[in-house]
Amino acid sequence: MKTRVPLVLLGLAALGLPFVLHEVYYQRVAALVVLAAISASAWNLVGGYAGQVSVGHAMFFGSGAYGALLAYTVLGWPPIAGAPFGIAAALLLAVVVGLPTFRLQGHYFSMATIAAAELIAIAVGNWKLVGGAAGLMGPAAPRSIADLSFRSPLPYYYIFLLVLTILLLITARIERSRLGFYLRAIRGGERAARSLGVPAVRTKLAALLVSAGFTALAGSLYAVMIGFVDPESGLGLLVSVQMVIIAALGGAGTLWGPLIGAATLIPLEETTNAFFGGSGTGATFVVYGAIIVLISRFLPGGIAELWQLVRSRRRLRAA
Amino acid sequence: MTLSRRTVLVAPALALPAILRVSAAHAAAAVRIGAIFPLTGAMASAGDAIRSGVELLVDLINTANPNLAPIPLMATAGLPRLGGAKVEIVFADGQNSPAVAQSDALRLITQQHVVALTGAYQSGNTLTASAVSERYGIPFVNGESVATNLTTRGYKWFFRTTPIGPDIAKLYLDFLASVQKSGMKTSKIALVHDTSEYGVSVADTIKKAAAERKTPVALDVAYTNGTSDVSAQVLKLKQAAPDAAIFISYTSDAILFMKTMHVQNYKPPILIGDDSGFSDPSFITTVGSLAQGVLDRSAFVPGKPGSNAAKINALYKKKTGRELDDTTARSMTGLLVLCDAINRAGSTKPDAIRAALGATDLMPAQLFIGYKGIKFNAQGQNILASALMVQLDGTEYQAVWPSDQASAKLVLPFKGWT
Amino acid sequence: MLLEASGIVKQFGSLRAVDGACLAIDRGEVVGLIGPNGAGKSTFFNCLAGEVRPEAGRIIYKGADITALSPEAHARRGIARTWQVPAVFAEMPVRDNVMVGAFLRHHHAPAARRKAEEVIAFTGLAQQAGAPAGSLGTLGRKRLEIARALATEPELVLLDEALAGLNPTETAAAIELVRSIHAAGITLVIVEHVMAVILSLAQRAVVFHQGKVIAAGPPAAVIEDEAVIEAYLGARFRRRSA
Amino acid sequence: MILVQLVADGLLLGAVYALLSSGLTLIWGMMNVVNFAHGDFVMLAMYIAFVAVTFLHVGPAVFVPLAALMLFGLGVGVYFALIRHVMRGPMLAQILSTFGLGILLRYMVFWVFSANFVSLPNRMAGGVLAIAGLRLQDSRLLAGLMALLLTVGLHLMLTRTAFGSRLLAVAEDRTAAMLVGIRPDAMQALAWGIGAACAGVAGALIALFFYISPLVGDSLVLIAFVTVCLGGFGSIPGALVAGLAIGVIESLSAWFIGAAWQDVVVFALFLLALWLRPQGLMGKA
Repeated sequence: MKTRVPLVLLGLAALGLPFVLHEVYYQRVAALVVLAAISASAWNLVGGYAGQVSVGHAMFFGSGAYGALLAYTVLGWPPIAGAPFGIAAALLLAVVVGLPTFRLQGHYFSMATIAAAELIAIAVGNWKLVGGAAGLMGPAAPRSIADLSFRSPLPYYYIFLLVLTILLLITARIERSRLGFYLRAIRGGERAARSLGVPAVRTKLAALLVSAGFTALAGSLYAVMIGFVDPESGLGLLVSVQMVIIAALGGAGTLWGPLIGAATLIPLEETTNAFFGGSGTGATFVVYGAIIVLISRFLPGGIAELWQLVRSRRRLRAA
Repeated sequence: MTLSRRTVLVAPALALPAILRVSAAHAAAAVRIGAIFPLTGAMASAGDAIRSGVELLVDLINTANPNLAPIPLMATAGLPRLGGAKVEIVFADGQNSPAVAQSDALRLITQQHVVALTGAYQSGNTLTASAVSERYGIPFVNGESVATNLTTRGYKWFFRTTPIGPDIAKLYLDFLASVQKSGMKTSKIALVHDTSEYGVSVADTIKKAAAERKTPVALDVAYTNGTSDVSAQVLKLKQAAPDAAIFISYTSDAILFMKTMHVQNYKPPILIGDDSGFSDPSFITTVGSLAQGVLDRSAFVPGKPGSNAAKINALYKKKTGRELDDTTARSMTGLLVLCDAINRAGSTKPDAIRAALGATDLMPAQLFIGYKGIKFNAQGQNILASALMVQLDGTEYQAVWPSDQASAKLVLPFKGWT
Repeated sequence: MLLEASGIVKQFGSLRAVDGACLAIDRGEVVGLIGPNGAGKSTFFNCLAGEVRPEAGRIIYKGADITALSPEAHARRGIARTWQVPAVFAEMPVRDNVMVGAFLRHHHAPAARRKAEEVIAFTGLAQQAGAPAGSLGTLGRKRLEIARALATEPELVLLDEALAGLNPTETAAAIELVRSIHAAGITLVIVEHVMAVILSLAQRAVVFHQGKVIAAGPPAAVIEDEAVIEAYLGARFRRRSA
Repeated sequence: MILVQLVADGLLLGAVYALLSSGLTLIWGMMNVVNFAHGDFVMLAMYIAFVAVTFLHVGPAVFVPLAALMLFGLGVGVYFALIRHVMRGPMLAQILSTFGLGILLRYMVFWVFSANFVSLPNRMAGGVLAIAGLRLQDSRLLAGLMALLLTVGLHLMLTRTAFGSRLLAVAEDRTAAMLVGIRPDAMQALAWGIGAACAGVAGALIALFFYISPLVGDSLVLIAFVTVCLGGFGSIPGALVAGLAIGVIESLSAWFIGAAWQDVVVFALFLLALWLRPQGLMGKA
């Protein structure tokens, strides 16, 4: 198995990264990269493999984030203990929103998911019981280790890494299984897929359930780390767009694409913000926007395409 | 093959420290303070104004300005108790994201080695950024966020100079009561507010306070920030015909409301804007001519020539071409209090700064803002924070109430446009 | 009787595309559906495949009513189809395309892969098995469609103009392929424009005209039928045979 | 009476949505590309109007055509520099590229003009037409009129002219169009130019009565997307009908339910409509 070696090296690099990045800020960026990779990978199951471009995944992310902080504010539990509630809510939402919208094609599906997520965001913003517009706060100071409130980003990094590893293993498993083939077949052409016996709605729903569950978990982890969520930061349109952008930038529908996207975009965001943010000129986003445009212009399949280009060129040379 | 795959994945992450380290150039002996404000995104217009104000204030601190003598640190160049050390502000853009503001705080503390933080405008951003400073034991002085829960977290390192919800509600109700005494009816109050954290929290405190005084709010119109049309909201007001309407709106909506009220030819007898949108200089330049006589809650008025406020306003206007607005003045005051405390501490050690902040006791005469002074309670809230009612006349707001601080006479009813 | 459709009606707006068509197919038959453009044969075909749900009529397959079942349920029951405009999954390799079909009866990847390889060899696609389906030419795509359909291990295969757009050499090769499928015991329904194909492949031809079946029988006999020639075949067939 | 005024206001607002949507739906329908930068095109046009009024002291008769012309150029430029290349990629690449373009445009303007809100002088908004107790702003009526004209014009162009049938031919089947001698690139570049020019007209007219800021596109464009989708992608009359419907629904729900919930009502009805008609009100199945 020649692919095992780079995988082991990658794993070791991920585990050892904090020892290279010994400054806490870089460690935080690394943690944010892994967190973004989790939600983008989760989105990738539906948006990438199945080609159903959801722009409403914030509803699942927000479920997780709100689940965690509601467990704290209402029940006084450690926020992470609320993750199961958040995941359960996300699964329920996935069924309620997924079943009617999956019959929509292409851009109609995208628009419907945007509308559903915005609807939920506005409703939560107007709903005092779940914090309303003010949002929800985590524990101001850790009461016990279970609150997962650390000064160092390292514990978060390793927790996130563990979740990401599990998600990537599941994704790799799905990729090689019947479900993975069915998802790609649906992307390739839903009518043709159904004529081959692919139960399209059930297949998409299965992918959406896994996707929603992990997106919600990412939301819970986000809330635990940041200690605050409000409708915009938990359920806003940009939360969904971020997942789409990261996966598409890295290479949607590939195992490593979302990870590549997160490892590119998050440091890019942080670097441009650190460099230009203070200037007040908006240069942060000029650079950010320009890079997205350039990548989409020259690598429409995402950065993962670069790797394929290199490989095919090498094959050409070998031939 | 193995090499290239690894490189593709890890290279961006590894390159980051090298890139960032370049930016961490150190200036010798200066006292570095981190300032997080929304410099991009939907709140950038406010952040931009604040940024200019902060730059102005730091210039004034770092140079000798004897004509501003009553204000701390003005007469001397730099911080005298630290050997004239200059203050250096490291700005960071909190955007519209609590997570970004938190990253900013961490970066400023651990990379830029700031001795204290100020900011971060949106309450959510202030909340997450100050959580970092609390963990690192770095003082954080906030001059402008109004969410009540910021000072109820039991934080040791967080201080706030601005008036908050209950102060604001009291101001409005006292003002309306005094207008009523002068013979104008004010019992029917309408609230118009957006559904942001700011709009809802201020509206709720006003509603609560009004109910306690047995003059419950008669009409409550909530709308979404950034809406594209407010005709229906204005029609509601027009039909209910309240004695006084209080708007709690950000700039874009405030502009839209004035334009729409003009179209519908509707003028409430008393029109009060709650700071933010109505204080934004853009509000005056865009719809000032439709909003003559609008009342605004503000802690800042340029006032009589020769006053601290007038001088600071003149300097700000010279720098930016615009009037100094209340929010910026409040943020500047937060920073001034912080610099004053660092100077009195005579040290940049966090504990010393915190002790000095706790001992802060500034008089109104030492400020350029209309607070009754600065004195923090155990929670870090300024107990002398207050605001006044100002009224737009031409392109400038004048203090009109309470009468002891007034620089012009209150003119009612609301004139609007001609 | 493998499949029996009776009284099928399908309306599109004001157009009655299929108007009470009936058809019965025996196990092991090769049936050709012919008729001029707009005769309703494609819509009827789509009703058989479950792609279009008729407004009236019943389709009985192996004794069960499948009229209202979804396309995927048709596939599960052993009815496979190809598409007039090839609908291969362009980004997936040829082998993976076929595996999608094979997964219907083989839930685990290794078994599905074995089945796929078998079908790929049978359809003569072994050379291109690793290439993306999008890189195939017309013949390759048609073969792949057939391979995918066969991988679902059907009893009845519906071929929608599987031979259109091929040159004479390719057509001959494709006819060979269809023959071998039939030889493997699979019942076939073919919609085809090219009469030569129907003549050489089908045991029975069914002629559609204005949504109705106007003639049925051995192809050679059908094309002699005066009504058929008048209704449709005349000009076209004479031109083709000329 | 209030009800009549509410409906009138809703129709005028709806006309704004229709105006915003016309260019979007053209590009969407002709090329199946969602232009996420559309709101920023509109924003650019608003700044063109602002600059023209502030520095050249001209009126709408000059700056509306000016904005249309400049945006036309931008649209053609964007097509050749960017869209032509990403169209070959997956749908996600299109989302990525126009989204990135939007951010880029927005913050380039931000850099030049800062985040501050500006506005055209209030006199440019025109007077108020008061008939039978109704109060309607002249500039909004003008915008409504233009929305109608644009819709009719675009519709006629697509259905009645040779140019329109060529455009539709390219949209239907690029290769086949090429075979009959149509140059798809030129056609699609023109479609982008016209789509952007519509955004130019919309922005310049909306600037008359709206505020202007680098991020103004955000508050306008989301509902425009809903409008286009509800009308059916590519259906120009559909966008008009959907725009007017949404405007009236917003106005009425702001009155009867509360403005805080008006978007919830719109999104909920939109989802319901899609559920009943998955291809939009006037889209092709």
